[in-house]
Amino acid sequence: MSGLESLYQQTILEHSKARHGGTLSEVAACETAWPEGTGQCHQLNPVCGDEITLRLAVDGGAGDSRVASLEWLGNGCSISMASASMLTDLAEDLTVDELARLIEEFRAVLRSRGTLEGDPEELGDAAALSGVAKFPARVKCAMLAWVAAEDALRQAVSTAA
Amino acid sequence: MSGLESLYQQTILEHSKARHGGTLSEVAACETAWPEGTGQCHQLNPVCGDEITLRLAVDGGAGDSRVASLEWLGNGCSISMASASMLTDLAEDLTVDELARLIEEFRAVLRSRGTLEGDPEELGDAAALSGVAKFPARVKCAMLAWVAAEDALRQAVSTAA
Amino acid sequence: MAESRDPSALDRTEVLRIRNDFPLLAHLVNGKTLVYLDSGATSQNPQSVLEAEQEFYEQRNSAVHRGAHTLAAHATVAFEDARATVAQFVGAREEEIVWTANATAGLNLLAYAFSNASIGDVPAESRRFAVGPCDEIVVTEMEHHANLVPWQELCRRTGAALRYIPVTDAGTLDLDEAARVIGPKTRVLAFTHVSNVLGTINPVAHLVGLARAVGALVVLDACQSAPHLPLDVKALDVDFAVFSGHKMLGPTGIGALYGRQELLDALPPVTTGGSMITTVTMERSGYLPAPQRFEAGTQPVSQAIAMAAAARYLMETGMERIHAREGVLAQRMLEGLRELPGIRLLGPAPGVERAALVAFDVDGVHAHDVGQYLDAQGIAVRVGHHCAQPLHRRFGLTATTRASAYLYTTEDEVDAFLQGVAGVRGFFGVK
Amino acid sequence: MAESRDPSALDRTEVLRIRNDFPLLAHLVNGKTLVYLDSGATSQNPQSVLEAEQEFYEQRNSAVHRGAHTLAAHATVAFEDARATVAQFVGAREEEIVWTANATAGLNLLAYAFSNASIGDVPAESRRFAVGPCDEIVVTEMEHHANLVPWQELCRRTGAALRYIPVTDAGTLDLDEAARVIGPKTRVLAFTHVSNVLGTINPVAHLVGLARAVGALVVLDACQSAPHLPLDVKALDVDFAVFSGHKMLGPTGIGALYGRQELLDALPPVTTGGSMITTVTMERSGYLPAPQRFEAGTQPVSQAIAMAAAARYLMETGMERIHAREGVLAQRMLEGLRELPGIRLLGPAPGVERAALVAFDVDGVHAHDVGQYLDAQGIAVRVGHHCAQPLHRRFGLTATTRASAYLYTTEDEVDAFLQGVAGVRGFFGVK
Ligand SMILES: Cc1ncc(COP(=O)(O)O)c(C=O)c1O
Ligand SMILES: Cc1ncc(COP(=O)(O)O)c(C=O)c1O
Ligand code: FES
Ligand code: FES
Repeated sequence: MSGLESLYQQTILEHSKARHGGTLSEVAACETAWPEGTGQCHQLNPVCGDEITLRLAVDGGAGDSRVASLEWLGNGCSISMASASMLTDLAEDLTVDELARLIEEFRAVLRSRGTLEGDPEELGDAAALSGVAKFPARVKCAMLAWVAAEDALRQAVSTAA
Repeated sequence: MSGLESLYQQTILEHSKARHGGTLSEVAACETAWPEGTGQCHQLNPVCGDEITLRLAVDGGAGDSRVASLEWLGNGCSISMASASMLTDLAEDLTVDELARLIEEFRAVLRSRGTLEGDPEELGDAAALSGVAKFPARVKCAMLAWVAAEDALRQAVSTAA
Repeated sequence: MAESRDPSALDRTEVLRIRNDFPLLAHLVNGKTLVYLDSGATSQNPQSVLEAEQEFYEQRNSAVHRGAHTLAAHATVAFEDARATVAQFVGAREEEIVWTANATAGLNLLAYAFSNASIGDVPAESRRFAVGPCDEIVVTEMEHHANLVPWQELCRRTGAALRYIPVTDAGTLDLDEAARVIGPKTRVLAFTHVSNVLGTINPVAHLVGLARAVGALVVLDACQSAPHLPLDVKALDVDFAVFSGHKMLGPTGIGALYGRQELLDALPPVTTGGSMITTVTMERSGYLPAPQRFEAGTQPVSQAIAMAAAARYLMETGMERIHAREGVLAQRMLEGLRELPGIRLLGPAPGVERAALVAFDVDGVHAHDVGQYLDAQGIAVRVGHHCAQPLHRRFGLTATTRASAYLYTTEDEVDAFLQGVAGVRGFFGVK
Repeated sequence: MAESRDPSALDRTEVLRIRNDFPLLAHLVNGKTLVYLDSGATSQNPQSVLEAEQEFYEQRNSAVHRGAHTLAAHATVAFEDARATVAQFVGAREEEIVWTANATAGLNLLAYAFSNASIGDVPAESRRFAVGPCDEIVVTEMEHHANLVPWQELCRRTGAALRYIPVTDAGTLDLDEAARVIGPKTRVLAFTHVSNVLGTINPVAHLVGLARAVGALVVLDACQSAPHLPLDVKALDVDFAVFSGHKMLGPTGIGALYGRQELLDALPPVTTGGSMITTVTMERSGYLPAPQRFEAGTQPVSQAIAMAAAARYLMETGMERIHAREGVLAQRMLEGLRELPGIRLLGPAPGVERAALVAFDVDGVHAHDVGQYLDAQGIAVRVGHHCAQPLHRRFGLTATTRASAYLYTTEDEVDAFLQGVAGVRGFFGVK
C-alpha cells in the first residue's frame, strides 16, 4: 500500500481534519459584493460535486501589497480539505507576488504526473501533496482551493488602492 | 457466373426491355381520383429511389369479378421492370381471387431465401424470378409491382359494384 | 425471453466457469487481482462478444442497407439479425428496436421527438405527441441525470412543466404522492425500472396503471434492469424503454430504444440524414417508417452485432438465474455492511428484493477517499453522485461509494470488499 | 498534420505492404478475390485498429471520467489521448474535438444547438446562435442528405429559410451564384469539402471568404476529405467540421465534431444527461464547458481509441502521400471509363484534381444491375443515389454506380473494375 501512503501522508490526514482557515461563514460565502481589496471565488469540482468558496483580502499599495486574510468554506475529500488548510497556513503574510508565484509552483508540481517534487522550504506542508500528481483523478481535488485563491487574489489586487 | 445467370435469366432481360403494360400515362399516374372499380397505387423503393405507379380495374360482381385492365408507369432496374411486365401478362383475365392468391404465392417464393421455386404453370414467366430470392437486396425490386397491384386490387374491389 | 436453464440461482462453480469467459477479470491492478465491483457503471465483456465484433471487421465490414454487393448484403443480414436478437432479449418485435449510441441518446431521442412534434410546422400525424404550457412531464426524484435533464430541456423548449414523484426515507417511490402528481395534465411519465443508487426495483405495473388512467405515455429507463433481470417490455406494458449495451456485457457506443410500433411510426424523426428518408428534394424530405426513421447515417454496426452476442450470452446463461444469483450477492453485501460501524446504507433494508448494487456513506470519510483506499487493494468501486445529484441531496449527501455486482462476481470478491470497507475508518483516523 | 514521409505518392510496393495490414482484403467473395471499391461508403480496418479496440476491452474497459479506481483512470487517459490524436490529425486543439456517433450526428448536433439557441427560454450567452424567420441557412446542391436534411429541419423548427448554391454541368459549385446566395441574411453556410458523388474538391477558402464577409458561420462536411487528404481546420479557417471514423480506417459508431473553442463553449448543449453537467437540481441544470458539454452519457470509448489508432496509421503513412496516390488512381479510373462506350461520367473531367471516387451512368443499364454484375466478379462498388438525391436529380438521374478507392487500392483492382464495366452492356444485351 505504498502508493496509498504516499498519497495520504500523515500531515495530509491531519490538515484534512484541522481545516485551517475553514471558517468563512455561510452568510459571507453567499455575498455577491465585498470591500475593496477583497476577492472571493467559488470553485466546483464537477467530478464529485464538491465545492469551495475562498475569500482573500490584501493590504498595502501596488508594490508591496500583502495577503491580509484568507478564509474559506468548503466540503470535500481529505485531499481538497487538507490542501485548503495548507494553503491558508502558507498564504499568511506573503506578498501578493509571492502567493501568485507559489500557486504557479504548486500547479507545476501537481501537473507533473509525478516528475516534480514540491520543495518543503517553499510549499511548507503542501509539499506533502506532491504525491497527488501520480493520481490524475485527484489533481483537481488538490488544486481546488488554489484555483479559487488565484482568482480571488486577482480580484483583490484589482480593487485594492 | 452461374449465380448471376440464375438471377438474370434470358426471359427476365427480355421482359425488362419489353415492359408489357408499362403504358400508363404520366397524367393518369398523377390523378388522385379514379372511376369505381379501379384502384391505383404508387410504390417507392427507398433503397434506390425507383418508383412504380400501377392502375388496375375490375369487372363484374362480388362473386366472379375479374381483372379488366392493368397498366403501370415506372422506372427501375431490370428485375423490377421485368417483374411488372410479367405480372401484366399474368393478370389478364384472372379473377380477383386468383390474382390475390398469385400475389401471395409470388411473395412466398421471393421471401423463401431460395427454398421455394415458383411454379411456371401458376406464375408463368414470373417463375423465372425465383432466383431473386437468393439476393435479399433485390427482393424488393421484384416485389414492387406486386405490392402495388395488391393495394390497387384491394381499392378496386372495395369500390366495384 | 428465452430461458435455457433451470431458474435457480447460478452456483459458485458456474460463476467460476463464467469468469473464464471474461479476459479482463484476470487482470492485475496495482499488483493485486482485480475485484471489479463497478458493473453498474460499465460491465466487462465475454470473449464471444469481442469475437463477434472482430469477426465482423475481418469478414463482413461494409455499409449496411445501401450496398448491392455481397459484403454489404452479409453485413446487412448480420445487422438485422442483431436487432432481432436484442428485440427477443426484451420481448419486443424487431421493428420496435431502434439502435442508439447509448441509453442517454435514447432518452434524448424521445425528448427531441416530442419537441419536434410541438415546435414549428408539424406534420398532422405527429401532433399527438405535442406538449405545451398546459402539459406536464412527470419523472421521479431517483432518476439518473439521463432521465431528468432531457425532460427539463424539453420543458424549456415547449413550456411544459416538470413534476416529480418524491422518494421516501426507505428509498422507494412515494406512491401516495405519485397518485397526486400524475394527473390529467400528465403527458409523459418517465421513470427508472431499477435505481442506479438505491438498488430499488420500482413497481412498474402500478405506475403504468396510474399513467394509463390519465392517458400519459410511459418511458422506462431500463438501464439497470435489462442487464440484470428478465425484462419483458410487453408484459410491463410500457410505451418506450431504453438500455445500454455496455452495461449488459456489450461494447460501448451502442444502446437501444424500444417503442411500441404504432407510436414509433407516428413519432417525428430526430436525427436526420442518410438512410432514414424516402424522397429528398432541396426543399423537403419524406421519412421512412421506424426503426429506420430514427437511424440516420452509418449505424454502429459492429457494436449492434456485439450487443446481440452479449444478449445471447445472457439468454443462454438465463436471466432468471442471474437475477436470483444477484439477489444472493445483494443480501451478502448489505448484511456485511450493516455489521460495520459508521456505515450508512442507502436504499431498501436487507430482506427486500433489490438489485445487487449498494451505495453507502462512511461517517467521517469522503467517498472519494473510500474509493481510493479500496482501489489500492485492487477493489474497483464507484464514488460520487452517480449522476443522481437530486437523489443524493434528498439524503443530505453529495457523494456515496457504490459497489455493484454482476453474474461474474464471487462471494470471495464481496468478502474482500467488505474487509476493505472495514479498514477505511481506521486508515483515515476516524473513530 | 504530422507527416512522417516524403510527400510523393505511395508506390506499388508500399501499397502491397499496406494491404497486408488489412485482414478483410484477403477475403474471398463469391469465390473470387475481393476488389473493394466502396471505401467512400465505409473503409476497411488495419490490424492495429482492431488490436487497439481489443486491447481496450481486455485491459482497460471501464467508465471514463467518473471512476476513482485505477482501471477507470487508465481508461480515461486512453480516451483523452485518443482525443488529442484525432485533434492533431485535423490540426485542432484537444478541447475542440467532440466525439459523436458519426458525421451525421455531428451535423445534427449543430442544427439542434442552433435551434436550442432559438427556441424557448434561451440563456443569454447562447443567443448569438439564434436563427429565425429573417435568417437564412445556405447549403449546396451537392450535399449528402446528412448535410441537407438537418438544416431543412432546423428551418422547419425556427422559420429560417434554406437556400442553396447550385451545381454547374461540370460538377462544380456555381461560384457566381454562391456570391449572390450568400448575403446579409446568411447565418450559416454548410457545405461539403469533397463531394461523395462527383469527387469535386470544393474551394473552401473562397467560400469561407464569402461567409466571413457577411458574418456567417461556416460548417464543413469533411467526411470525404479527412480520410483522404491533409486536413487542417485552422488553415481552412472553418468554424465547425465533422467527419466519421468508419470512413478513415476506424470502427463504426464514432465520429468527431470540430468546433472553434470560443464557439463550442457558448453553444447550448444538445444531448443532455450524465457527465456533461455541473449542478443538477430537480428544476434545472448547469452545463460543463466543451467538449464535455456535448458528451452526455457513456461515450464510445473503445471506438474513440480505435479511431485514434486509425488516425495514427494514416499520419504514419502520410496524408500527402495518400492524397497523391489517390490522384493517380482517380485519373486511371476516369481515363479507363472514358474509353468505354455508353458511359456517362459525373464530376470534373479527367485532368482536374479530384477525389478517387467516380460515379457514372451506363446507358441502358440500371445502376443496381451494373452493381450486381460487378459483384458477381467480386468487385464491390456502390449503386444508388449515394444519399444525394437532389444532386442526381440535377443531372437527370435517379441512381449511379460509384467506385471509390483508398490507400490500399491497387492498379490491378482498378483495371479489373474497368474490365468488369466493359462487359456490362453486352451482358444485359444493350448495344
Ligand atoms: C459527404 C458525406 N457527408 C456525410 C456522410 C455521412 O456520414 P455518416 O454516415 O458516417 O454519418 C457521408 C457518408 O455517407 C458523406 O459521404
Ligand atoms: C439508471 C440509469 N439510467 C441511465 C444511465 C445512462 O446510461 P448511458 O451512460 O449508457 O447512456 C445509467 C448509467 O449510467 C443508469 O444507471
Ligand atoms: S473528491 Fe471532491 S474535491 Fe476531492
Ligand atoms: S434497384 Fe430499384 S427497383 Fe430494383
